[in-house]
Amino acid sequence: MTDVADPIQQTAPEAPVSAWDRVKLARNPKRPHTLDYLHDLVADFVELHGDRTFGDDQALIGGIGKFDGRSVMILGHQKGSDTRENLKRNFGMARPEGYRKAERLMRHAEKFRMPVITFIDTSGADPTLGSEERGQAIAIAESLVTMAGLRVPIVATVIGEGGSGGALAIGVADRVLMLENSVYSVASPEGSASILWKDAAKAPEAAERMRITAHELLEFGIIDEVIAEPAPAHENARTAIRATGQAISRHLRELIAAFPLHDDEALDRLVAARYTRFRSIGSWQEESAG
Amino acid sequence: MTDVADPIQQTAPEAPVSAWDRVKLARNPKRPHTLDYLHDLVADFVELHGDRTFGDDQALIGGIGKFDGRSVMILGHQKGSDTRENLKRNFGMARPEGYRKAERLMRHAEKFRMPVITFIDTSGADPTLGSEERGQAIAIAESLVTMAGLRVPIVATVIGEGGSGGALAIGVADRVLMLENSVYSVASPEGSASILWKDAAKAPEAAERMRITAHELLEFGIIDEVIAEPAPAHENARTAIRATGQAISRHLRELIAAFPLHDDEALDRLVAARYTRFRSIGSWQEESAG
Amino acid sequence: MRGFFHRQSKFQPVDPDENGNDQSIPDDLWVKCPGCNELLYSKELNDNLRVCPKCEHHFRLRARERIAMLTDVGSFQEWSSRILPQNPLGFADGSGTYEGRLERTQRKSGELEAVIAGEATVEGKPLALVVCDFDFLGASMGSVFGEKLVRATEAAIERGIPLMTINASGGARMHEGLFSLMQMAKTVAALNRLGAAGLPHLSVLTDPCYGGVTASYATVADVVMAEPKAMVGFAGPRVIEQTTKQKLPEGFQTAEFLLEHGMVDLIVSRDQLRVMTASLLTHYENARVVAAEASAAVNAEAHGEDIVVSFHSMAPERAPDSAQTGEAL
Amino acid sequence: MRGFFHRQSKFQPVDPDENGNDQSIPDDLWVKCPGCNELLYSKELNDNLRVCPKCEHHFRLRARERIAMLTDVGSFQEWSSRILPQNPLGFADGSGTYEGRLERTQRKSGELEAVIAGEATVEGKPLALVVCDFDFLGASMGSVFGEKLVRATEAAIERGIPLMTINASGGARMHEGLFSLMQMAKTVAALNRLGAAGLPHLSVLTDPCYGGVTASYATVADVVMAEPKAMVGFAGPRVIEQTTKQKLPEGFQTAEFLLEHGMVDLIVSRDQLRVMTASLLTHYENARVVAAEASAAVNAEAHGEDIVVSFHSMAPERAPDSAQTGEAL
Ligand SMILES: [Zn+2]
Ligand SMILES: [Zn+2]
Repeated sequence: MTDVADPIQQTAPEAPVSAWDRVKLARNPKRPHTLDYLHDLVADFVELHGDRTFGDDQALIGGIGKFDGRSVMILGHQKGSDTRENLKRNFGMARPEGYRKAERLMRHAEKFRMPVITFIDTSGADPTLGSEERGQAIAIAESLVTMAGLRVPIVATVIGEGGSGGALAIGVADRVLMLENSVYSVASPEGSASILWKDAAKAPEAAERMRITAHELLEFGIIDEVIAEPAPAHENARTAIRATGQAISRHLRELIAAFPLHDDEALDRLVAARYTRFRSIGSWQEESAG
Repeated sequence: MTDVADPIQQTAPEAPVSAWDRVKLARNPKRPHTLDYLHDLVADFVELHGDRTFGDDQALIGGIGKFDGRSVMILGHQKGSDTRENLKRNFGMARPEGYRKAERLMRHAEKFRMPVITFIDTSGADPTLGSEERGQAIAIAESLVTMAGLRVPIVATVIGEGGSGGALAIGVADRVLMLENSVYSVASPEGSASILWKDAAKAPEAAERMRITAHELLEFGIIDEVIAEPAPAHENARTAIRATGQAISRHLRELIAAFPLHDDEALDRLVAARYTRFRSIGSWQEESAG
Repeated sequence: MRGFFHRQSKFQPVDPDENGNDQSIPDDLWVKCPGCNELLYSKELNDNLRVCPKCEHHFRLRARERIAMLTDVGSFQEWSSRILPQNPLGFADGSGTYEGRLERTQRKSGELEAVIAGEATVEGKPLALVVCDFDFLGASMGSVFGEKLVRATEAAIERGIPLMTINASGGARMHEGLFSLMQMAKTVAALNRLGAAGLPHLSVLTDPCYGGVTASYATVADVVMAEPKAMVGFAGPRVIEQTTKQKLPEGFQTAEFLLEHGMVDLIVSRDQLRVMTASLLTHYENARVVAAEASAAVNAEAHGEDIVVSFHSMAPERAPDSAQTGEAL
Repeated sequence: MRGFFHRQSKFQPVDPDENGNDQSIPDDLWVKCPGCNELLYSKELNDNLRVCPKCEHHFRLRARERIAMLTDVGSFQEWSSRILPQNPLGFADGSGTYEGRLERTQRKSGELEAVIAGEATVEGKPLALVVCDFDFLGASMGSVFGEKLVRATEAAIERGIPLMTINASGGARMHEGLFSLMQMAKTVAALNRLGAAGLPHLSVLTDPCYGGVTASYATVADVVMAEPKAMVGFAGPRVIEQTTKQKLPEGFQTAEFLLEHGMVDLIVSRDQLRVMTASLLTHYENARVVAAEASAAVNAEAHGEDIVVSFHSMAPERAPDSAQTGEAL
């Protein structure tokens, strides 16, 4: 989909790192989270709250800020780095209110022709009675609908855990990037292991078999770039954040050059290109009609 | 705004009827309500439920049906005719869920180029803790926003009580009609009396002074037509409903002739005409700049 | 309404050559109803669209059974039947390779994948149809599922016909990893295009419907219907109970629960689906076709002729609620 | 942040000629704070933007006080000041005619109507501004209110500048009957046009804000801010208690309650409003102007030059929440 020849992607860890190691790194509570990226990469951030129908979800935050000289809409799951903060942030597991806020802010971005930048960092959407009552499935689905048709460029980056529909809900982007020690999976390794191996303890094996690491997903063409972590991000946050900022900036500039924000016809092409991007993901064989 | 020379509007009651009499007629529990109009005027009605975020409000119903040979979206407050039904219908006082459903269905109508017909029959929006928590004000405001910009023709009819913002929330129409014994007011006569006279018992006087009857509002140019009730609608429902159907049909046909549903440019003009209609409502004096 | 389909064969015969087996249920068995524990004679059950005559429990159906019940006899033309799954991850688990699993499932279910797509008519009205088969790996959504749905959507756009999806799913096709998750975005994006073309998507949620299907195309349809008592949600009850240690209320995640919480448009019992579908299709066709024609006609009318309006029904003076079609429950 | 406005006069002097009185509060009085019951010296209170230094209670402000606090000195140009109310219903109640009531209110308040509209700059950025004056019949929304707001909106569109509304209201102007109600539709319709022109509407909800204002333009703004502890709702607490016999919870309908329920974007204390407004205006201007320019620049860049990205802040390694502007409460 995009140029994958950038040398940054060739960076491989010196010692072999297992998929399960990546999972542990992705979940390290000291790993930088969305607010850390905002702090280092974004100026004049104004957080905007609420879904206008029920609540304000602190597990999925959003607002307007200046990134690389441009005012953009930024959205991201927010995990805590300690228990107290994790309770406030619901461990980064967003509720329907969070996805509805995201959708509202994406429409806001579209109205004012602001690009959208998202940071994916969740083990999955909140699985509780309350979230089910208030339409967790529909909230995620509507966010997908909105992103699929949004007439501004979107760049998504998986910075830690990208888990299930709760991650994809802010991941239908023109470019999808992953940090080297992030993972992106259809279900958590534990969940996959209990479904497929009937044993949650097989999570390390599931992590390996499910192909959830950045380099594997790049090979599949599902993501567009791997952002190297010369040291794991929780050991050198500044470097990881800076590299992430550089990568997002590069992709955003490419997108804006190809699809200028003032050009309605170009924005039609942008949405069509995003369609083609996701339309083409899948793996099947086709028998010629007998 | 529209031709008001139709003879139907000249019909005056034989004996003078006070504004308070009208209020009592408008509130008569045996007066036909939205479902009665649907039953007589609409074929193949499919009720559509829910706001997709919280609940389904049975005080404001909606769905698709065939009216005068055309598939349209119909919305209306629904009062009960007895206590049991009124409890189910919350006495026709819609909650935020009701207004959000209305908004959802109006967007549905716009998507499929179906005209919208609304029946107004509420003493006002539900004034409870729950409705405030879930954003009653915003739900009403968003419905107004949607109606003001909706790219299909809208005909609204006040069939009983039109009370406050809860009524207007489905009343931002290209044509606003009123039955002769309906009322439309900024606050209930009792509410107005307690605010202005500090005495709810002055409701009859308030009803008179507030100019809430159909003929008065027609004179002000706020509504477009008065539908005669030779007998009060609760005494001869069939006649009232039929006359209402005829009036809605006439206005809808005029609107569709002037703003064909397949013609995007005409629909721009429709929205502009609706803007002009409401833009022009008001009463003020203007001093020339000294 | 019972016996609505008697004028067509109970179940439209499945071509036994295509998948190697006949899926119809033998008529001479006894079945215990999970709703009321009564023993039902399967002929009686089959004649009643596999709805329990005692308690109205809707038994699960195979995809081809649903197609037979819904569509006009002989009208169904299958699409994309030769798109076959493969193993992009090279996946294997305790029970062997994904390929092995697929082969066993294909043999057992008689289907090649978890959705059947095609074109049919309902009461003479054409539509594209995508139906989930829960017996195929829990109708999990993988690459083939997504591709068949997207192709059906694109074909619907090309032909200018509506799309109906009849959904049941346990969630994502885990064996295909992130390819599976991405089908959520892919299907929703295709359906955006259907909407832009002014064509409706009608969705029917049937028991059970969870995970990625519920959190993507199936719940953002123009009209979302559900079968009575169908279990529908994002996370399954077991996951929720394990995660939250919360006791879930009676009726949680049933279709009725969803209706009450504003998440579906209406509940349609199996014997009403055909007539409801036809009614909705007529309305959208009406809005599409009649609008333009009517505009022209009205133009003429507005310059002279009297307007004669006739309404369909003047019968009872007052309407009881229950007379309103679609006033579910 | 305290003393932020010291470089301008505490309150921008109101032209005493226009309405016949000077609205500034004398400096040598003692005022009891409704928040903490402390006696405050009014000079101290005025110096602190009329926010209690003890408990941060935000005292209500007159419209021109707000304009003075928010806008650059001398930048405010009033619009539509000669649109005057009249009595379309010929209304009179126990206390006499509406005209009489208006005249008394005008004399007492020093204003001709309940909103002041105009144009100003905030930190050099131009905007249209409409501010409610609660001392004028509870800033009830009548014909003049609606007309002035709509004209300000239309002027904003014409000039290509954003609109800010600072809202407080008891609800509809009852004396104008349905003319009053219709201002809800009228204002919202005008603001749709502002949005279509790509211009933002920023709304500030201040104490108290109820009824038609809350249920129309004020809550559907692009950004909805609220002052701390401002009471905001549709129906007033007294009406709700009378209707439902329900005891209302602590903090019901406060700005903080609204934030928690997802109804406002952020709570902004009075001393932060100016800087927050400037920040938001900069972002929208940026998006509007820079987007087009940047596209051109980037086009050049994309064909050759290295990309040098510099980010504003590399200071502390990890960000505490509280450092995020707008992370209210
Ligand atoms: Zn049974
Ligand atoms: Zn105080």
